[in-house]
Amino acid sequence: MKRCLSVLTALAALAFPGGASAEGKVKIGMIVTLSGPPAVLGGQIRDGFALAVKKLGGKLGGLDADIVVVDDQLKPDIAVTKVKGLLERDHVDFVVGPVFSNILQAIEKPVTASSAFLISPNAGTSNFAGKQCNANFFVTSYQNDQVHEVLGKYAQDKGYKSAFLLAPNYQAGRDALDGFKKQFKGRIADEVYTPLGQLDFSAELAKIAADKPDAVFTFMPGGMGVNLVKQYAQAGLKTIPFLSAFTTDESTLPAQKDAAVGDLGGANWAPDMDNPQSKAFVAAYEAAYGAVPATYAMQAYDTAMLIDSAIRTAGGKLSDRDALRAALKKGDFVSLRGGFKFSTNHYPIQDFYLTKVAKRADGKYETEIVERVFKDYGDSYAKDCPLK
Amino acid sequence: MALLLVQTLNGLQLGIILFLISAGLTLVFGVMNFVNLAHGAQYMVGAYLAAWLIGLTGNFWLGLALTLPATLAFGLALEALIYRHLYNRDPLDQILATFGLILFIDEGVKTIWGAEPISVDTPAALAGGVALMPGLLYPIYRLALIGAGLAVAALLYLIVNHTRVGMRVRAGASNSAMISALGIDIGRLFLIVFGLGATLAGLAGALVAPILSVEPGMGDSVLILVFVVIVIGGVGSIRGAFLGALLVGLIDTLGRAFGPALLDLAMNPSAASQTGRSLTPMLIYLLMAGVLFVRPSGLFPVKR
Amino acid sequence: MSAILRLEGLSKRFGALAVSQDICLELAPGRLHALIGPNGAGKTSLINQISGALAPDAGRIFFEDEDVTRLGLAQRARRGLVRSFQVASLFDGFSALDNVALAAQARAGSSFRFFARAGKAADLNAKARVALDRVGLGERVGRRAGELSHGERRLLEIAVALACQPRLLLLDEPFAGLGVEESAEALALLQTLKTEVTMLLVEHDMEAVFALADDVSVLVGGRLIASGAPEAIRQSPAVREAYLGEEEAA
Amino acid sequence: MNWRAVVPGFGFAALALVPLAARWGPEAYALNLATRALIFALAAMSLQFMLGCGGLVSFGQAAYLGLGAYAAAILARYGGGDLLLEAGTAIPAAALFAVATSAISLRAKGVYYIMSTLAFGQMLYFFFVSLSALGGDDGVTLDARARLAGTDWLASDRAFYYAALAALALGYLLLDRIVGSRFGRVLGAIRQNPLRVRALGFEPFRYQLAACAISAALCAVAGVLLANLNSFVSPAFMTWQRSGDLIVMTVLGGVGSLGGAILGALAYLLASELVSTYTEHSGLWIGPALVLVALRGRGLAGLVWGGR
Repeated sequence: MKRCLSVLTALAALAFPGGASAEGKVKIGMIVTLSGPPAVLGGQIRDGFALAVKKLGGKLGGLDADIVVVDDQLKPDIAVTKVKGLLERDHVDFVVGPVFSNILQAIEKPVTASSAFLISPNAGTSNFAGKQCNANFFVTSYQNDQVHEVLGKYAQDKGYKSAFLLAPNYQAGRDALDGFKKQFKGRIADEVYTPLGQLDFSAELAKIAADKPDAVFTFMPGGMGVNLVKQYAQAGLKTIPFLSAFTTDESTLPAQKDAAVGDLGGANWAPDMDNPQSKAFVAAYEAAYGAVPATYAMQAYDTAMLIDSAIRTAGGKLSDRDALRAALKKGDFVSLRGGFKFSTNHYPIQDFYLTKVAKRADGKYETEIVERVFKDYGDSYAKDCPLK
Repeated sequence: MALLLVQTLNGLQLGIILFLISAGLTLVFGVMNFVNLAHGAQYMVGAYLAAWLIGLTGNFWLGLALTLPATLAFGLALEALIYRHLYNRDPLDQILATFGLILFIDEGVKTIWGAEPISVDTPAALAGGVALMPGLLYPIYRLALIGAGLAVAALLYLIVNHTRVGMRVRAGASNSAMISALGIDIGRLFLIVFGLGATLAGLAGALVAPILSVEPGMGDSVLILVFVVIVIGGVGSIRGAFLGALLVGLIDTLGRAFGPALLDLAMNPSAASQTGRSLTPMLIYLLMAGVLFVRPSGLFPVKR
Repeated sequence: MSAILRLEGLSKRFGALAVSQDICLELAPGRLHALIGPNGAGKTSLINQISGALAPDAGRIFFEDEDVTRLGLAQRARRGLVRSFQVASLFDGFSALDNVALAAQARAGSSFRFFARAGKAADLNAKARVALDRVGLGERVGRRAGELSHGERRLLEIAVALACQPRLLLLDEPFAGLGVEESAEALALLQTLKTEVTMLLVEHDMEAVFALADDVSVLVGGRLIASGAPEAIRQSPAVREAYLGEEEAA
Repeated sequence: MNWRAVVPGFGFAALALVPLAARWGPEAYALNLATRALIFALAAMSLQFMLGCGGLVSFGQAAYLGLGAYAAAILARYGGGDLLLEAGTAIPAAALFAVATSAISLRAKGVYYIMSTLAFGQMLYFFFVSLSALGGDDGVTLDARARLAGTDWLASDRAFYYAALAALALGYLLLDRIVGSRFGRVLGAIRQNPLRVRALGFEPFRYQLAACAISAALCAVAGVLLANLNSFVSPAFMTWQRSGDLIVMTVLGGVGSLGGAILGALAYLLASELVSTYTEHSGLWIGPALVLVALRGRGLAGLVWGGR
């Protein structure tokens, strides 16, 4: 036991290198998922953020930026410990993350109760958009339902009579189908929930073929999406329009390739967005990381730009939290998606587009904007938020 | 009726994939009494090697042919470095070691090939599909997969039941004390069984690469299904693994396809969809618990 | 008085091998009955069926006039039908005392006690010491069973069986692997024990069998070919041919 | 007094000093990490009782952790957020679940037993994933930490650490007594030689069933504490990988030793945290380390105490 005690002491000394943040420096703690299959999403966020900081000369708002990246392993209790480490050991001024909503649920309270701001570059759940909104919590992506609403609206406008809905059986999956149904008033041919992590969709595909709906809507992130899209094409079902969210994006397209071409999605941005800052970003990202950026990277880049603008507006004084909060809320930066402003609940108000998968001239795949579906669209939960 | 046929075919095909992975593991369990949690990781390595080699050679068949010796070599390397030293040890040490291996291999493939899912194109000769029901093409590759799986099953059956090696393997599975009594070189037999298991796992990984995405951790979820198959079929029994895999494949697929509709008949729709959602993913575990309740050593136990 | 154990037409097959064929046997209380037979005659299989470790394919087993055929090993043990094992099968991680105390505990029926230290249970330890003294292991109480010599382990096996307070003790080759001196000690022990408890002794050592047994039965190829007083068995031509003859010739 | 009693005493005394040491460092982080380690030590110890002392390799232990956590979450939601009440609910719930499922699992032996515990664990996992009322996969947030006998002492991280330490110490004393009791002696005997135990007149099934219930109850307490530590509960607490983690902690510490399970849990969690601070590829380091410990055998307790 004596020996193990000395081991513990040594471990403790190693685990707490810490130190207060020095003057003229801003510390960013980033918590994203970097293990398991979803690691690719966490990687995009890390890289998108790093690209912005590099462009700003290693500074944010004129202060030297020190970025600590930790992996939440997609385990909520581990995420809480990691976040406490960022706050107490590394004394970060901003926590950027996470990728997934269940991690957000776990870390929102510890971060917002501390002296740091929490900025989510991806997860944006409805509870924190409504009653439980928080002055120290900002979202630079969107409220989760909105992307599904885009596709529901499109299906409705297009006059589809019936839709077949398919999602994994977990909270985000159920929310996705609800979001779609909020806008789509046609007949629901069938609503199928698959176990999380299901690999083979042939049973569901046969059902789709039997039901003959006007359109299929699905939410099938990560590897599940890769499998579904390939199998959908192999089953010869591509005559039925395939509407999906987080199923075909730049993180999955390298694996889906031709099978996904023509599939429709909803997003707040696509790599072919026609503005100079976006074009420069896509080119720089591809040069640096050899992959086409998805919205994850775009939102992380915007997050860095938001922090940069806020520190600048607040005069570089990180200790003045109220000034910093007001500056963040202004959202006074040049977003890659063009227009960007925060609603009262600190979720964005922005445009949403219908996107379509295309093969580029250089052989790579990306989503491209087809049409704008919502303009300056805020989420419907903001009215429940007590913030003004 | 056509739908039922297609769904049965789907179940069969899932079962065949599960069989290819289970066949090797059930022998490793049965003959060597070795709890190998890393078998799923070896399947994943097979898929990655296939994707890499097919990409490198630009030819599906050549890539597939190269994958088999590569996975065999990988498996034998693991055997020589780690497994060999754990054969007569507490199963808990085996669990600890192979759990550690999963962590290492998952992280390793991510470091080498990246975290993005990668995919393999269907070979041109097997592209396209046949219309088994209106509106749905059944991919020829999947039919070929079922055929290949049945061929492997038949081959294994011949090897295990009609060769000297097979006789020893069977003897080992039913009573490991007996093989040493018969003067058989256990080290060599274990090496053969393990090599066979590793190659089969690698083959399964390579064959599914064109229909499933190849990604880190893909072996972990499959591993649990494979355990279910082995336990239902009876540890150490190829026949059990085959029938267990088909049973799991069919029940899972048909349950997903027709379960909700059946529940709709029995209760009001909203309660049915709630129940269906919770019940479907549990179906095969319920099946397994049921089998264990009635036959605690699986459906086709090897006589001990 | 009626038989303490009665076997009626007991049969058991392992595939093609018939280990017990229609065995009928009665054991009188207060006597030592020996079961002999060549290797592979099915002696241990028969003990396994009597004790409940193995279910017979056909036939019935009565213990003190109760049909115990369908009862498990543990249920028969609780009724006093206790066995020792051929391959000394002790709890090697436990001390000799604990091995025997556990048997006493089984008899006392007080095992769902979660807090009191079992090692300090005076009543169980006292009973265990008596049994250990009885077999001559009084000096070895604190030793772990795994550290005892082969002969000591055989004696401990008997002590464990005694602590179960058997009404019928099934002894499976207690003399196997013992040296000359140890055999003599064990023989003396069984001589005194046979006055207290009814025993069914399965044994290879013919000298021991004819020195101890009141009755002898002969099992060959799963069949009971003879049963009677030791002298009669020794003289029986059938037995001599089937079994004893071979040994004398060898 | 012998060293077997002194060593745990020193161990717990040293753990009691951790919050004092933490005041010089990043306190909330250090306390959170240390408290989580203690909670997992409790869970690993409950598994050790079954696995090391009873010979039952359960691959579904995380289910009990999750049951405890959800019991706390449900009570907290309906205003019953008192630690004693939560534990008082979680314990019978987990014990009941353990008895019901083990009654089936225990019919199977060896690998079959391991796998059937896994199956029941997976069933419970999928149940909570599809339970929308409690947030499904997203989990559910507890508004506040539980009260303790009506007081809000536990709101302080330091007090909560001591509550976890007290639970661990009590659990240790309890299990240590049970292992040495008449019941524990039968259980240990079953692990060594089940056939012999039956020949003595014991029915192993009843003892193993009771052991499963005790283990589940203790693990559920760990679940209650885990829920309150993070003010958050989700099905991720009960994945099969979590059960694997618990087995790793137990085996890492040394099979059969209650103290070893504590040591294993602390070592595994602290090492994982430490390694992941320095590299994103922690699996490349932790994995081989586990393999090496397994090849050596007997776990860390073997290294420290030199054998079982």
